[in-house]
Amino acid sequence: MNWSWMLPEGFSTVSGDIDFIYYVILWITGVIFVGTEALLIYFLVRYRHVEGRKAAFHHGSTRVEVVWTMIPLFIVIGLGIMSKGVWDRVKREVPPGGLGYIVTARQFEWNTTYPGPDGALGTADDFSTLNALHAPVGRPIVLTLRAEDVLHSFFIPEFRIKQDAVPGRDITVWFEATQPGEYTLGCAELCGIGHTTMNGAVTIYTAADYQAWAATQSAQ
Amino acid sequence: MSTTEKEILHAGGGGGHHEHHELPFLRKYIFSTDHKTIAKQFMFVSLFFLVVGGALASLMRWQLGFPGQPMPGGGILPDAMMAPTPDGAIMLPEFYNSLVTMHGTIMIFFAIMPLLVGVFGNLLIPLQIGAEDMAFPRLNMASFWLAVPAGILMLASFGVEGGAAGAGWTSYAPLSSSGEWTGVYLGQQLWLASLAVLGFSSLAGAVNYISTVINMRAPGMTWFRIPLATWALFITAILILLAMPILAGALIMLLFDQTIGTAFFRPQYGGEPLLWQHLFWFFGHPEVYILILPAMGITSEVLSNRARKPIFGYHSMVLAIIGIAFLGWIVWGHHMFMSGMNPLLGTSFMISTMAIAVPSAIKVFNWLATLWKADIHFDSPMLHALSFVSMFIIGGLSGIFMASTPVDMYIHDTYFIVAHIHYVLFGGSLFAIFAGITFWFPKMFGRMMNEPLNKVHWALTFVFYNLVFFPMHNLGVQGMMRRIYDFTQYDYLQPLQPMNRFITISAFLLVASQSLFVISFFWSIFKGRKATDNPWDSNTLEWTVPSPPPHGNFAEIPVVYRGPYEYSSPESDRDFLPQTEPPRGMPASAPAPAT
Amino acid sequence: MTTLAATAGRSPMAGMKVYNLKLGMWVFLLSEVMFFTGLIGSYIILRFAHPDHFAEPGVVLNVPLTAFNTFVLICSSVTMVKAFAAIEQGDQKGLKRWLLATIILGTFFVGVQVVEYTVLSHEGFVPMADAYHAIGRGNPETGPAIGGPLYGATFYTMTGFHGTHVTIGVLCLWFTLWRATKGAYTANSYGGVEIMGLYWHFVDLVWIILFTIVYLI
Amino acid sequence: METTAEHKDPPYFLVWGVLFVLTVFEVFYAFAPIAKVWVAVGLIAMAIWKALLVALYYMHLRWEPKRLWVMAASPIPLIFILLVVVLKEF
Repeated sequence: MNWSWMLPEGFSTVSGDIDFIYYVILWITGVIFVGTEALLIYFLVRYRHVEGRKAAFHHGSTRVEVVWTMIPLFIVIGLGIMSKGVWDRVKREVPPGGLGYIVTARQFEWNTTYPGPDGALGTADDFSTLNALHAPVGRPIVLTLRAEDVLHSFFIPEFRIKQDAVPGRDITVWFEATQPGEYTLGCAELCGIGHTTMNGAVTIYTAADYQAWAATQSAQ
Repeated sequence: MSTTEKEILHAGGGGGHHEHHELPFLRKYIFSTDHKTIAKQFMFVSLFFLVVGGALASLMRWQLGFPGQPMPGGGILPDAMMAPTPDGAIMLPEFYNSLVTMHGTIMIFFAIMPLLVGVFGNLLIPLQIGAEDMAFPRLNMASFWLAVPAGILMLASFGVEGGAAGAGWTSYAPLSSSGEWTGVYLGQQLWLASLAVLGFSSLAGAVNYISTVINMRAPGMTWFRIPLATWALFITAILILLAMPILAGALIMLLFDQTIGTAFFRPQYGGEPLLWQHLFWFFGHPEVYILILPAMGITSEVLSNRARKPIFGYHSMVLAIIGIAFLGWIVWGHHMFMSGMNPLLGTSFMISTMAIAVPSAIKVFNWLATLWKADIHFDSPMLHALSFVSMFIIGGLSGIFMASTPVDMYIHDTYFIVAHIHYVLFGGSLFAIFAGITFWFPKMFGRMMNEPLNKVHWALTFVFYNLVFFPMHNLGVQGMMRRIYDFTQYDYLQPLQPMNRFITISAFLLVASQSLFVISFFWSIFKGRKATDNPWDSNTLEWTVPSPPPHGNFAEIPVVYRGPYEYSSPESDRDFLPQTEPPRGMPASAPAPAT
Repeated sequence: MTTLAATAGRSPMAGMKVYNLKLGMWVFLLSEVMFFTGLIGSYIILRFAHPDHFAEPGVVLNVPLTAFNTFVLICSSVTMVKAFAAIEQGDQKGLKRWLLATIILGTFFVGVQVVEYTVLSHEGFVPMADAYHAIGRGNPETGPAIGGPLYGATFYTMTGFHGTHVTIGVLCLWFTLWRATKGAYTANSYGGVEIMGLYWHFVDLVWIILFTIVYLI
Repeated sequence: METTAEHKDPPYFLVWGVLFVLTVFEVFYAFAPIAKVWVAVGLIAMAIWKALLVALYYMHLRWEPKRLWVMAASPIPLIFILLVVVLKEF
């Protein structure tokens, strides 16, 4: 059994930043957790009922209250600022020069459409793959996420990317893989009876290998 | 008494019509307007639903612990739920989805919420503020008798064609908006209808609680002399009052989509799925605080009493409750970070969500400080209350991970969320409910509970509870999605099988150990030691009347002289000082201080 | 009456400084506000999201008829408040007369709404998404659909639920009238009439908003 | 009733007249040949005006204690929060 709190290794350009925030929060909350629970246990032992001892008649102290209002306030403000940067980078600053795909989710499959040799989507030489997503390493992949029936959620754990696909909307998601290999594509939003089977493989090639693969695909 | 007041008492509806002669059986036990009886009725019904919810969870855990393996005794369930095979019955995915949905719905709306609001709201509010009953006793009765049909509708949906609702307790449209996506038609409609009826029930309760607390306080019971349990229940009632109608509206629109085929949430006709999510969570997040605020109030009562020490910072505790309730209205978007919502909204919702950590932290620190230099008695109510505090710390801290939008991108819709919600609702609310039941049981039934049995029950629950839910954090960190019928479909989740099996076994033991509480509960009702008026040496008003209190509660309306938590006050030779005890040198007959 | 003993020493109007029944009705109305917020809010949001689903005022909906109906409801409000004023002065006869007038006006309002619904549905303006084919007022039987399914759905839901509230109000008015004939209300005991009025005026208030947002904008 | 003392004879019919006139004006204003946004603004303003008249005079809010005013107004912020936030979506 793996009781670890370490995240699995990340392979996208944003996973580093996201994991960093996670570990910062893990440390802060970890320290607070140990501190408060230890204090609680200490009080329980130290001030347990003993015959003839009367508790202190104490209603509280405004100074202390202010202190422990301010400390969490500053912590969360700090975390908020940290998070905002990464969030904007992932959700709002789509890098230029990316490779555009269309990913269409339907019960219970992922359908990816790739631009053909002309490099443009929506042309005759487009080709597509089912429950598989192939992409070159080191280049931003900009996905237009669509759903045909119900909500689905596009989830690549190794890239720390998750985004719901909403019918009637085109949602842009991007990622840039940092290492060739096989990764997992899953659906993270309950989408019906076959939800659990709605998974596929993400294959990341070197630029050259990708060209080769794309060529064979568009040839068919 | 002026004509105005006479008129008012007429107009005040039941304001307190006390037939002191014996009531016929039906009026006394079934269609009673006595808030204490209604509290008991709510308790029996919602404890029953707690058992149902636990059973559903166990079924779910079997599938997760032993994916695709035949379930012992599963054969007794109909083929629509379990596929019969030569070597036993295997759970069907559609049934698993129904289990996910119904476990959440039943636990939240039919177990935890009625236990906190229906039971303790009804029992405590009039007693703690010194009122003879609720402002509108008949409305109060209606509130219970609306909850019953709602529960029946919900359970009935298991038996109908297509099975029970299977779109999750959040019933996200479009999955829930038409049976074509799930194969569940009538089940989903019953789910919607049941919750709509339940909405009316909670509304009737809320109107009653709010009016009662505002208008029926005893002389001297100023706002800042109200015990924290009643404070929390009052604020909760306000949240219910304003949040439930939003859900009702959304439910009705979804019901129309389902039945007559309107297009509110059906994109193929131009509907907006995100509108459902916004309406649902605009209700749903206040709902989260409806489920935790009363628990905080109960904990404060028990903690201060069993620590024989005034609650630390009573005023900031009250302000924290109000602050949480207010912030609760502007954080709903943190359930929707990944929903395709405008990223700018994501940022603002992250800020407000982080902000809500502050009042929660204040409450935890105040509870800790209450124990400092205290005189702690480890009775079962106290053990449960302390468990609430320590578990709420975990639940609160794990919430910070999700509040941070980038981290949420990874852990959203994983078991990390499942762990968090159970640390708040089980480790939080349910432990507080146990604390409350064991603490006020003597007042409700006039007998003490079986203390040794309760202690054993507490110990087993605390251990197994943590063995079940703590590892779920790790599952989430490994990336295991929630609401997933068979995680072994994903290669990278294969290694998690042992841990899931471990959780499942612990879950069975957790459920089994609850039987001890059932035994202790019923044994104590009939065989428990007779309780005195004030077995816990408590200060608040409910302990100044007999256990159980008579119809009409107070022989005469009490007069309140001080706050509720004057424990170990030097002013008294005992270690407690009831709110009704006149200050030294002041005759009991003296007029009350101005309200 | 034991209540007097039980309540002695506490002003039963403590806190809000109004008697329980009135406070309760106001609290209940707050939740009604939120209910209609959900419905009207959804209408506004959907209309922003899909303007193409909606039509210019008067194209599909019959504004003159509804304007008249609005006037009827406003009249019912004034009759209701006169009923309250009457019993304030202990005028039993006036109370009953004005209550009856309110009942008639309220019933008339619902009647007109029923007529409106029938006509609209004959013109293809229905809540069902796949049956929606609004051809607009006075158009020939055929023609391109005006607006979209969201228009029908939101219109019937909002006005329908308001209509339900009016109907419930009329029933409660009958009950109030019946109690009035029994002499249940006097110059210093008229809580029932007052909260009846509060509910009725609230329903009127909601209609004022609905009429503007749904029919005129 | 503690309120009756202060309002012997409220102008019920006057309010009714104003409501009537406003309604008629609204209907014509709705079809006025001006920018749609101003039509909307004007209509909403008039609707709120009418709503206030009903609440203040027919529902007697004008003669009720201040704290009841506060309570009656309490949901209004929530209405704005919901609308403003959700409209940002579109």
